[in-house]
Amino acid sequence: MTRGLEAEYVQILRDYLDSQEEDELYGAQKLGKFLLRRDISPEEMVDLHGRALEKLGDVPEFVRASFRILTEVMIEYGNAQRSLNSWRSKHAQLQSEVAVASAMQQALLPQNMPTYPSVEIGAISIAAHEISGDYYDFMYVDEHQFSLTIGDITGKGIPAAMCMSMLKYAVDSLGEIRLGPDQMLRHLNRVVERNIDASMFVTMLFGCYDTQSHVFRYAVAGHEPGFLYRAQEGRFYDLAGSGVALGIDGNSQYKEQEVHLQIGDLLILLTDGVTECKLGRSYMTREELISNLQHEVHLPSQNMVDQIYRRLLMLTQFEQRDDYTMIVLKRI
Amino acid sequence: MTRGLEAEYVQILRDYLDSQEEDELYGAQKLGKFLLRRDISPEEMVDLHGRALEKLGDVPEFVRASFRILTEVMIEYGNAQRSLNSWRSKHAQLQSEVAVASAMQQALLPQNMPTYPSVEIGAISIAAHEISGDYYDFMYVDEHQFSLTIGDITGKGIPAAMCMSMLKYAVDSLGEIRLGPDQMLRHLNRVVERNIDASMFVTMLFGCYDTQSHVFRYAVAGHEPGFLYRAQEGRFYDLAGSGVALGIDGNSQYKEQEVHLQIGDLLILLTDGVTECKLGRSYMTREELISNLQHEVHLPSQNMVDQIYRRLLMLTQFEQRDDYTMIVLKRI
Amino acid sequence: MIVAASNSETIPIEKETDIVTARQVGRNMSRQLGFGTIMQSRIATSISELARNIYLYAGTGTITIETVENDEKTGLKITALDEGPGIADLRKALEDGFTTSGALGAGLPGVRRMMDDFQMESTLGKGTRVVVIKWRE
Amino acid sequence: MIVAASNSETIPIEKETDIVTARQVGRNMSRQLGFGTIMQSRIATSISELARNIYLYAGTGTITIETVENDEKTGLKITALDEGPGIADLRKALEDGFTTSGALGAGLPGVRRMMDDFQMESTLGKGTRVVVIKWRE
Ligand SMILES: [Mn+2]
Ligand SMILES: [Mn+2]
Ligand SMILES: [Mn+2]
Ligand SMILES: [Mn+2]
Repeated sequence: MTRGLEAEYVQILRDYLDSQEEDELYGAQKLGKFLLRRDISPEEMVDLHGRALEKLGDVPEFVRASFRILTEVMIEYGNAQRSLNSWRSKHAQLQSEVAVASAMQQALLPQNMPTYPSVEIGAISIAAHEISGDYYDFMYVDEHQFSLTIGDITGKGIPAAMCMSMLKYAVDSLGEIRLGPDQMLRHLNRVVERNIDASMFVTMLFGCYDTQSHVFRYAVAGHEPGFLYRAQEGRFYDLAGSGVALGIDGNSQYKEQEVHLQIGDLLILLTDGVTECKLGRSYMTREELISNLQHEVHLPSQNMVDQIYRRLLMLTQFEQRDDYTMIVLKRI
Repeated sequence: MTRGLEAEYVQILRDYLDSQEEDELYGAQKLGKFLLRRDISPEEMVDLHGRALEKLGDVPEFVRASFRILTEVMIEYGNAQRSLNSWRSKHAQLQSEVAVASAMQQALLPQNMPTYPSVEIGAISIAAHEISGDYYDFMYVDEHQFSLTIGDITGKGIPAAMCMSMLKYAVDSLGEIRLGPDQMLRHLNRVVERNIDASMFVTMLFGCYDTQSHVFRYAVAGHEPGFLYRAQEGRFYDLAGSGVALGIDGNSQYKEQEVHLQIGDLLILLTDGVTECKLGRSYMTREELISNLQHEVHLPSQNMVDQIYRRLLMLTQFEQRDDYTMIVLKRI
Repeated sequence: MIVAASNSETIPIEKETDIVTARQVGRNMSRQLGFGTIMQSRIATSISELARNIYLYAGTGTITIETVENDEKTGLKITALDEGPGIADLRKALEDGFTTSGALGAGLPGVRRMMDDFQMESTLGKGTRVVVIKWRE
Repeated sequence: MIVAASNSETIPIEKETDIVTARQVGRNMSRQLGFGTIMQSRIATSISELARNIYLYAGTGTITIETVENDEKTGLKITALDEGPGIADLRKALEDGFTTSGALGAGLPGVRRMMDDFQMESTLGKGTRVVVIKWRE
């Protein structure tokens, strides 16, 4: 530790003894920050304090001796602090891997929304912890149709992310065969069942939107129900449809559903990370969610999903407990 | 903080003031451990010390006041310590995810070796850090033939593991089409190129073994050359074959190679984690590797791969720097 | 649920000495409320951090300190308010190791750990509000 | 490369008071060598940890403390030796958070961080040897 530091500390002490003012206490706090940044251990700090006292007056022998005991105690605090650095660097290693994995995942998500003159699409997907077990994708079918997938792998984090990347490829390769929504889920179910650990499963909605007839045909595998917003009534309806999640039973069957959108109507698809926001001690109800959706329903689709995420995050005081995905599709 | 603690600390101080012996300093160290375990912050410890002094003698006013400054400094140390707990739990969270991912990966590796009366197969795959970017698989083709894949994704850790799981499914689904080795790699190359980040690539050997003719047809994409061991000569030969790694150029072409095994001959396939063992300051040469292989060549295939792993790990003093995979196939 | 608030004092934060004033007010009020010395210092440190954030990132703003009560307890509530640029990523701002100033120690995560309740709102281009409460045990 | 060793003292560790003796010897020798007070305490703490490991896990063993010199510097070398059960996973034993006693603070990783050189050998069923050196700056 440098002489300069000791002198500065003696000065802070001296000023405080003279005036006993808040200024010096503020100075002490800033000094604490400075010392930490300089990696001065707590035992060194205590030792510094003991030496500084000698400059300020007659230190009784019992006070002087007591600092030897305090130093001894503080060495253990110092060891804890030194271990912080090692935890931090171990964690940094893993985190840099997670960051690369996260970038890989971003690349797996669609880079551009489909653009058709009569629909406006917004999507947001935010991982609870950097890497996500949520998944969504759009696929071009023909000049009037596109398909979309939204899914949630059980659990979060790295294992879910690994499943997610497998699923991406499964959807990708099966997508080429142009299956109906029910058939698509039936095939995906087999893939998931074969390749993913028995304890994991995937909830999914797969659908196909026709931008001429504005009919959305879809099927659901254990996935959180989406909403249909009827602009004329100003009301939200649950999207019908059920079905067993993927990966539970290789023989599961799925049922095709159909909705028809009028101008201004919205389809709101989501994962349970949206509905399982925790407000204080209780979960948000679907009614509360609807009232939050209602507030932003007038916005362009992408603004709407962004704004709702921000709103809900604020409500939960920034504790995002699950991966969060929302797609809004508006007939314009 | 409890009264009891304060009384105990006063006692330690008093004993030390009386005797100034090492006993009490040892007691102080143990107290430090105890306080840390009880989550007593360093500012509380310093405050405790200041109060304890009052019990031991007349504390001059300047010493008393100085403790207010020391406390202020220590609050910053306390904040650092409180953040340690949060780092530790964040890290523990990530580590438990890695453990689950690692178990998932194990499930992606073949659970059983192919069993044909005229060949004996051994395989080992050990991650450098829990989760692996190496990959191998066997697939049943017909009652006389099986195919095998061995691959290495650039890098290690989580991102490589995510690629590995995608690759597993890609090989799986393309496997159904029964392509020749060169065609297989050509298709996989396109999949990897499309779905994996530009900075990543995959080296691979894909081959098909005919257990009647004992011909092994294979193709290589930038992968570490394997060995052919000719039992009659007692000599090792490099397996011929080159080709660009997967994911670099979407148009890469691959060439089919062929070897014919005699009774007792071995095919030894591996990833660069085997050859890039570091011995002291230099890497193991292929000649040194061959001499290590030679020692175990008489063993049953599974024992051979296990034994060679142990031997190399010992040579490198238990520092495994890369994922390690070896397959041995013996015509019997 | 807060049922009553009293003794409200608002300190404008415009220059560094205002940080000291806010600390002082907080320390006095927490002493009057019967908080121990350590907690007085932690409250002063928290006010310091909130006020420094205003001073460094928003330029100007206010710190309001008041006594609050719920059904069972009395506490000290601190509100930091500014009309600065706002914080783009609130979750990041609450992560350890994320401080633009690069300073170890407190920062917002430290404040959150020292206090009992912590609430934060921020709108880009409009400003930030942080409300923290320390209850007396 | 150590070129000379002197003043070697070996303390048998059989009961808890032997830990105190070893600390005392280490503190005295480090004071004679001219280490500052903090470093004297860190050396005593390190000896304490090594001796406690012997006492807790091997039952008995020895701590040897000696002055060593290399071309440039003088230092204190501490050798902890036991014929206990040995440590199965040395890499684990040197990881933070891995202590059978569950104690926070020093332990082997802490000792490693406080000292300059650290070497450890262990054979299952045969015993463990840890050698650490602190050089005087
Ligand atoms: Mn999930
Ligand atoms: Mn979810
Ligand atoms: Mn690799
Ligand atoms: Mn490799």
